[in-house]
Parts: sequence; structure tokens; C-alpha cells
Amino acid sequence: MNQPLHSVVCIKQVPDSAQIRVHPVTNTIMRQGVPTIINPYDLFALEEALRLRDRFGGKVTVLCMGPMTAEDSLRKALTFGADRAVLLSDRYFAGSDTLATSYALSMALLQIAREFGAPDIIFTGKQTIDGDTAQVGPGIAKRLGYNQLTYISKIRDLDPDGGALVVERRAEGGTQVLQTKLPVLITMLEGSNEMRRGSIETALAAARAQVTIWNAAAVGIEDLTRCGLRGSPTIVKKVFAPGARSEKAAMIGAEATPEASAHAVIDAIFGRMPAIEAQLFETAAQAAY
Amino acid sequence: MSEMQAQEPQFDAIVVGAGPSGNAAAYVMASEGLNVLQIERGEYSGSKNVQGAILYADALEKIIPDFREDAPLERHVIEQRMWTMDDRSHTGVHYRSDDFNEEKPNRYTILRAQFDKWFNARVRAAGATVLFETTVTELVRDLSGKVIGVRTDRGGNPIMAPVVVLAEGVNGLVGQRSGLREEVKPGTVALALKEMHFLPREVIEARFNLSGNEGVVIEAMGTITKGMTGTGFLYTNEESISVGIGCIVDDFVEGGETPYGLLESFKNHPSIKPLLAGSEIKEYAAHLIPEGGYRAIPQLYGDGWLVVGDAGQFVNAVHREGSNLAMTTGRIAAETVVMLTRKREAMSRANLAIFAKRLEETFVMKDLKKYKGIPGLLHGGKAQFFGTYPRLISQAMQTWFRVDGVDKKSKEGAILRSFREARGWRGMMGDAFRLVRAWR
Amino acid sequence: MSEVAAIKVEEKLFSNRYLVDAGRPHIRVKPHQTPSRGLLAMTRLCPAGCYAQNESGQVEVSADGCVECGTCRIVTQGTGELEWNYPRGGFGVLYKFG
Amino acid sequence: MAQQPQAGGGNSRAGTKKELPEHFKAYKHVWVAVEMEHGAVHSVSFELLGEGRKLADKRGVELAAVVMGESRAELDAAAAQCFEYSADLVYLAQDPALAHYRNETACQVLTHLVNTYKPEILLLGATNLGRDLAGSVATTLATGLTADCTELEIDEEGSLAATRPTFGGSLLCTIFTLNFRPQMATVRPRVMPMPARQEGRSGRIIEYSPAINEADIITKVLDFIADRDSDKASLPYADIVVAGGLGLRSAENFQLVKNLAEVLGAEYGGSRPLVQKGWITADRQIGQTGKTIRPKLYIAAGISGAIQHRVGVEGADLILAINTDPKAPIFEFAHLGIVADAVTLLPALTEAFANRLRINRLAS
Repeated sequence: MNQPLHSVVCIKQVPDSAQIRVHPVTNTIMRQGVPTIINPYDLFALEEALRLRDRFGGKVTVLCMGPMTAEDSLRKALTFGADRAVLLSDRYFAGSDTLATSYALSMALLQIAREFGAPDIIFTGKQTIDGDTAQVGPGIAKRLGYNQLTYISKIRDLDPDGGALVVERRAEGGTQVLQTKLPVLITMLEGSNEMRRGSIETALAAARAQVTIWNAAAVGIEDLTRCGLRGSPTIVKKVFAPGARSEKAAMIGAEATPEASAHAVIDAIFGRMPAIEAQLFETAAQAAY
Repeated sequence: MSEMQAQEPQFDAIVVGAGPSGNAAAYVMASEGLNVLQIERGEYSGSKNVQGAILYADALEKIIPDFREDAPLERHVIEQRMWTMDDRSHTGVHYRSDDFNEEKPNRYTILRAQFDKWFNARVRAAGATVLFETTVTELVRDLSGKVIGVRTDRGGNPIMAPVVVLAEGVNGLVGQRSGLREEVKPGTVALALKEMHFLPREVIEARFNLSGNEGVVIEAMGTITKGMTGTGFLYTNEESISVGIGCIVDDFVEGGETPYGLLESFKNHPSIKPLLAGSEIKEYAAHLIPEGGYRAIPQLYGDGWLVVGDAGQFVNAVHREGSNLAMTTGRIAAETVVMLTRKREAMSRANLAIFAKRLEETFVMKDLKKYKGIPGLLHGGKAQFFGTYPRLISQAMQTWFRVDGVDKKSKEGAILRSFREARGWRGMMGDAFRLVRAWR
Repeated sequence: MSEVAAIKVEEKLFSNRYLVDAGRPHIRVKPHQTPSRGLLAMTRLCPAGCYAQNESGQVEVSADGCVECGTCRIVTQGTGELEWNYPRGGFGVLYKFG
Repeated sequence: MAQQPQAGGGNSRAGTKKELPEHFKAYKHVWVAVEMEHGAVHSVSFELLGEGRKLADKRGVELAAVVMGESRAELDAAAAQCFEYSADLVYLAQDPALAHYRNETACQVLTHLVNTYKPEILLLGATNLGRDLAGSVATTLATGLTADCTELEIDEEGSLAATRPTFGGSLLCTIFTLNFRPQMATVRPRVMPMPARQEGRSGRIIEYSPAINEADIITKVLDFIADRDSDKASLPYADIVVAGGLGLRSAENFQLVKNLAEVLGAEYGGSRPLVQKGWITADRQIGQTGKTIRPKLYIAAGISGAIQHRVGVEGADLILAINTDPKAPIFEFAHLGIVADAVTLLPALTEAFANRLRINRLAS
């Protein structure tokens, strides 16, 4: 390959979903104080891109679609060591589902190709922790005609000159070893690497770096009906807290000793479900022989 | 600490820490055109910071006059309740005034993680460079011992500047380990715990008789601290209640209480429990508060360095003030650096002494001086102040208010007797005398 | 009683946000025979319940739930029993409200 | 990246139903894209057929399965199973290039079949394969896709109402694809019950030979390394699961859970905080963000039962909860409960089970 390797990592700023609570009285999401973070899965993608840059040179661009506050996440990505950051932000993107999101991002990726050179590899995390859909990556790959490699646990080999790539992909019941060619879209599996810590020089540069900010027009989106709510075929009609089960647990009174309690518990289980008793004895009997 | 040959400074000043004092210092210097680097170990400004929290408008107004326009403020305080508590009751002095519903309110409740984030965004907008998630590990000095820069836990080369403002908080490791000041002592520092209880805003307003953004502050002392020197508090935020309790660390060591056990029993006090009922707890925090007062203030300046905020023990424990002292010391340190920079004068110990001199002229030093005897007094007399008197006051109140066929004269006699028997006239006179003397 | 209290602290800490720097504890207890009064007090005093006494009487620390108040540092000062540092930048407790 | 809903109400624009465009009106029938691994059908596909049957009956349409692969024998066997799990019709795509799953080929085949035969509903498993395929098919067809559903319904107007958890499982949202076809959804394994198998039931097969030119396909499968550590996948399918939570108080005490599981021949797992604390690995996490399980017996020891855990275990036939706090939410949805310290009860329970099984064995 004559051009240096160009990786683009798509990240998303998400609420730290572990911190989200539904109010017990009002049944509404309590958003106050829920911090926003870089989607944790995206960090594996970013680190993998940085490792490829360490090995083969080139540049790593991070791209994020979101509100203006997402600049914080992009700056953090720069602190980790990315070379440049692009924020795609426009009120017309509000309410995008996976289809509308992959459209907007693919348009931004085309703009990145025009301004900074075509991406050889587009990275994303395997999914986000707020939506959990794992559908935006495949959507982008399809729109841009990139080879799609999801749930990648390892990049085994890359020949940047010939563009050949061998990866390990997490499949049901095992690992697929796939060979393909650049350009590709890779969604990285969690645990495949560990995010580095940027040096003081990188951190200082990141603190002072300029984040490129594009709106819909800047990436060449003319038809706004393809964006946001209007461009989303799915419609959220109802949001609700999971209802309580009508019947509460039948309580087994604790006995004087743990041993007595244990027998009371077993009696209760077998009483409710004789089948499990039979199954247990059968398995135990088989194990004896 | 490493010693280095003087290098070209990269910044006019480095601020260690992004709490109220560090943000104030960095903001003022950056606004005045200095090239400032601020270094914060948290994920963002506020992520390591804990406070009750009440914001005193005056100190911030002197730095950012229009802060009310976009700062994340919870409620402005219109009512202050001072409670003396025994195990089952409280005797309160409440002051509520519509005057506090003024155009520019005097006190606000805030959530520090959010407020500090806002303040720091202003710091960056003023032109300062801010490094997050970076811990300063040591000061760099030249051969003469003058501080000329810092090293961080990101390794690499040191970052150089003619002056370092240490706004590193109560556990200020950099300054303490560099020998700039002594360790904080267990007898002059309080361990405070706090929980965030969330409730719908309508519930809070109904429970505390509030409307709009009005807020209530409760400060409590008495048997809630089980004989230890300390206070409890409860502040109303927009849709949450901050509830907490703190005692001097030495007392904790001597006593038999766990801090969280103390907080639990405070929350379950019959006067507090109904105020929190049905809430969802979303955070549990603990922090040290330097309460040594005037006598604990360390050396505040030296060749190439200044100390501000909690690191300099700037807390008025009697009036529960701290963040305003932090901001004021940060501002005055910054003004000192700005002035010296403009005059192209060295950041020497002699020149930086202006900082301490100017502080003497402010409420910061005047108040701390006024109360310099109080911390010792309360600590020394903790059995009376946090046990005997609160119990006596509660008993007296109950005797007085309970209608039970006993004539009023006998009641008065019983109340006086109970005080005398518990502490003795001499003891009470002595306590009163010492308190008045310490207060003056 | 102490067990019940221990559970309660766990539950309190669960509402907090942490980024644990796995494998790099920021507080270490140095090997000792008999803990000082201060260090022993920490088994009761630590607001995050990080300290516990083992069967042979030494005090151990597990700093994952640490709220970085510094009480242990103050209480054991002069004993040299603790190696206390802030977590690396960005790690440790991350207050949402503070 | 689903839409970010506000709690408590939908979106006003979304609430208004427009008329389905004319060219979509021909779309009819419910399809399940069947997942094959090494010649065998993944059980999530049978679960989907069971669910698809209900949807098809409600709509008064047929239920079809799509199977694709290389070996005719394997495909025929899969088709026969699909009929027994109530498919009326099987689309059978056979080609050497379909020997292993690859996105390019599978997407091409499924897209072609949809465009040719026009289903109104298309369901896939929310497995790695299903999610890999669904995203690219939906994008190619420019239609809506609701990922990771836990409940499927037909509303009074005949549209697919797909319900999925959002914000880490703290809320549920119901999503429609009103003006596009097909309506696509992926469903997690073990969320839907396994339907009854009707032996000997049969149906029609429509064959499709895509005639893929292998030379045109860029991605090649070099190897497949099967998991030796088979326990990774077995948790969702175990008959008995024992799990622990923070009530165990220490990583060491988690051994008590393992001990009971061993005696019962059960799988073990834990709640999300345990993974965060590093007491168990992520593949042992039970709950919304971990594994969904449907065991016959589920024993939850020292787990408080936060909503995100509940979503993952609700399908269990019998839930026994052990917790010291009588007000713990787990008692709201468990079938049997005991207020006790799991750390003392678990060893007693292990011992008691072991004794009873031993006695029974001696008696038999």
C-alpha cells in the first residue's frame, strides 16, 4: 500500500448505564448525575486501531455523532492517543435509530475520506451499552461497501501493502478464522486488549487540540428526511418500567439451625416441583455407576 | 522530589487541582492573560470532590459576577434550622425570611461534581489548558531549591513554570511530601460522610414547605455524634437531599462507632427519618475536612509556590464555611501571581509573601483568627457540648411543654435542678465563659 | 453485628461509581506483626470498610471500594504501616454528585 | 443505538400512524431466518418458530423458515425439524459457498428471498450470527430493525409490537416499524420458551440455488476452532443454576455457590456486581447485560434482585431466593424465599442435598 494506514474509530458518548435508576415512585429515568462516558466497547476498538498504528504507522481518526458535549469524549480519545477527532453534530440527527445513525455516520466517513484520505479500516465497538443493538457497524459497512467483520477478538495478520487481513471472529460455539481484504469494517469484541494511557505529551497536545465539528450540511447530507426521527423506520411507541409480578415468593420460615433450614428448603423445592427431585435422583444414580 | 537545571518554562503558572480554590486561581490567572496549566487527577473537575454543599455567592461573585446565569445551582437557601438533638427529639432555632428570595440570593445548595464541572468549563473558556486524569506526583526544584515545575503519573519530561499553585485539597500529598507543610493531624481534621437521597421535587417542596427553587438547610448537633465533636446536616437540593454527619478523626479512633453506623442512626433519628422517607440513595461519599482553624494554617508560600484552599486549612468550622474561603484564597493567590508576572518580578518567597499579607486583610483570616479558640474548646468539652447539654435542653423542653398537672413553678425548679446536677453551676459557668471568650 | 454493618457498607458503595485500576492497589499495608492502634481502628473507621483483620491478627486492605478520604493515612501517620498514594489519574472513585 | 426515548411517553410524531405505502401491501407471512451451526439448527431458531407461529396465527398468515447451507442432507434434516416446530413452509437455499456463515453470502441470499417472496415479519436470533446478518439485511432493505427483543406481539392494527429493554434493562420500550416492510426483529436465545415438537408434521419446501461464484466473495473462512471450554455456552441451557450475589460478602465465599452447583450437577453464575468486582468472569454473569437463563430450578443466594438481574432469570420455572433482607426485591418475583444468610445456609444446603441423594442412591 502506498498510502499510510488510515483507521477511523467510531465512538459513541453514552450514559453510564450502570448508574441509571428508575425512580421507585414516579417510574421515570433519573438522569441527574448520570455521567457520560465513551461507550466501553469502543475503547477496545480504539486501542486496536492505535496498536495497528504503532506497528504500521499511519493515522487514527475518531468520529463521534452526538450532541456538542460529546466533544469531551473525543478529547479523551485524543488523550489516549488518536491523531484527530471529528464530531458530527446536528439537531436533525436527534432521535436517530440504527438505520438513520448508520446513514449519517457513513456520510461523515465519506467526508473524512475526502478531507483526510479514505479509511482502510473502520473500527467500532461490538455494540453500545445504551442501545445494545450491535446494528450500526453492519449498517455502515453495508452502506460503504466495506467487508464486514463483527465480534473480532484478534487481528492475526495484516499486510498493509497487499491489503490482506486475517482475523479471529467470535462465533457461536467457537472461533472463526477469516481472511479478507481491506477496506474493512471491524467491530471489536470486549476484552481483546487493554486501553493504554497517553503520555504527558499526548495529554498536553490533546488538551489543546482542535476538534473538527461538522453538521449535516458539512458532510453533504442534503435530504434531511433521511436523518433523525424522520429517517428512522422504527418508532418508539411506549416506554415503561417492568411491572411487578403479581405473586410474591412463598416464604420458608428459617429454622433454628442452618441444617434444619436446609431440609425445609429442599422439602419446599421438591414439594413444588417433584420433577426436579426425580431428575436429581436419576442423575445421581447414573453418576454412581 | 527531583532537582533540575532551570529549563525554559512552558507555562506562566501551574495549578495542581481543580476544586474551588484551584478553579478560582486558574480562572483568574487565565482571564488576566496568563498561560496557565491546570492538572486534575479526576475524570473531570468535581469527580473527586465532596462537600455538603452550600455555595456562598459573594466569594464566587468576585470572580465570576454573572455566575447565576448558567451555573448549576440547586436551590437558594431561605431557611436555616439549627437543631440541638438528643436521641428522640430536637430543639430548633429556625430562621426563615422572604428577604432571602432576593434577586441575587446569598446562599445556594449545589452538587459539587456538577458545579465544579461548570466552573472548570469557565476556566477552559478563559484560555487555561486543563489536563484531566493526571496526578501530579512531585515538584521539580532547581539547585537553589526553588520550585520550577511538576512531574505527573504520565511520566515523560517535567512540565515547567515559574510558580506552582497547590490547590490539592486536604490530603495534599505533593506539598506534604515535599516538606512544604506538615501532615494533617487526626485531632484537627473531621471525617464527614454524606449520602445523596433522591426524591421528586414536589415531595421535597411539600416536606420542607418550599416553593420554586427555595431551599432549607438543617445543621444539627447533640447526641447524634455519640459524644464526639461533630455535627450533622441535611440540605435540600432540587430533587435530592444531601444528608451527612462528621466528627473529628481522633474522636472516631477513641470511640466505638463506625462512621456509617453513625450516619445510619442519624438518618433513623425520629426527627430526620420522615424527611428522607421513600428516597432513593444514589451516592455515598466520605471526605476529610480540615478543622484546625487559624492555629493549623501552614506556611502558605515559598520560592515558586503557593498553597490555597483546604490544603492551607482554610475552613471556618464554626460557620460551616470552606468553599468561599477556598475561592477567595485561590483568587488572591492568582492576583498575586498576575501582579508579579506583569511586573516581571521573580516568584520568590519574598515577593509571594504579598499573598499572605493580602489574606490578612480579608474575612478569611479575620474570621479564622476570631474563632481560633473554638476548635480546641469544643474538642476539650465534647462530653458536655455533644452529650450533656443537648440532653438537658431536650428534657427541659419536654418538661416545659408536657401538660401533666404539675404546676409551672415546680417545673421550672426541676429544669434548673437537672442542669445543676448534670454539670454543676461552676461547670456551666465555666463552659459559658470559655465559649464567649473563644467566640469574641 | 459487624457482619451486618459490613453488608450495609457494601450496599452503600454499590451506588457509587468506580474505575478500579486492576492490579494496582493505591493503598498497601506493609508486612507487620501487630498492627498499631490506629491501623487496628481502621477496621472500624474506614468509611468504605476496606480494612479487615485476618485470623492471625494482621490488618489487610482491599482498596477497590475506597472513597479516597485519607482517614487511614492520617490515623496511621508516623507508623510507616501504610503505603498510600492517590490512584493513577482517572482511576478510583468517581463522584457523580460529590 | 436505538432511539433515546424519554420515560413515560412516546414521541408525538411517532404516535401518528401513516398509511402503509402501496408497494408494501403485498408483504405477507412471518419468517424465521434459521441459524445453523455445523449442520445443526441452533435452538434459538426453534424458540423463534414457536413465537412466529403465534404471530402468524394472529395475522392469519403462514409461518416460513429460511435455511441455508451446503449439504442437502443437513438442509433436509433442518427443514424437517422446522416443520415439526410448526413451520408451514421452508425456503431452502443450497450452495457450496454457504458451507460456513459469512456475512456477504448470507446477506445476499436472505435479501434476495425477502425481495422475491415479501414477508411482512422477519425474525432472527440475537446471537453473534443473527446480529451480524440482521444489521446488513435491514440496511440493504432500508427497513426498521428492533434488536434484542424480549417480547413480540401483534397489536390491534396488525403491526408487530417488539418490546426490548433499554438503558441497561432499567426500562422497556415497545418499538414498531409501521411504514416499512418487512418488520425485522432479533430475539435473544432462551427468552422465548422452547415450543413443543409435533412429530411427523410436514410442509412445503421452496428451493433456491443462488449460484454464488466463490471467486466473487472476498472473505474466506480459513478455520473454525470449536470451544474446548464447553461450559462457556452451557449456562443459558442448564436445567439447574445456582447463582451468588454481593450477599456472599467475599470472593472466597463464592466457592459455596460452586460447591452446591457441583452437588446438583448445576451450572453456576452471579449477578452483575460480582463481575464488576472480578469475583466471576463476564461469561458467568446472569441478567440483562449477561446471560438470560430458563432453568427448571434457579437458586439465587445473596442476590438482591435488581431489575437488570430479574430480566435474565424470570423465565425460570422455580426460583428460590436466599437473602438476609426480607424486603429485597428478589422476593417479589421468586417463587420460594427464605430470609437467611447465604453464607451459612449454602453449606448446609449442599450437605443436605448430598445426603439425600446418597441415601436415595443406596436405597435404589
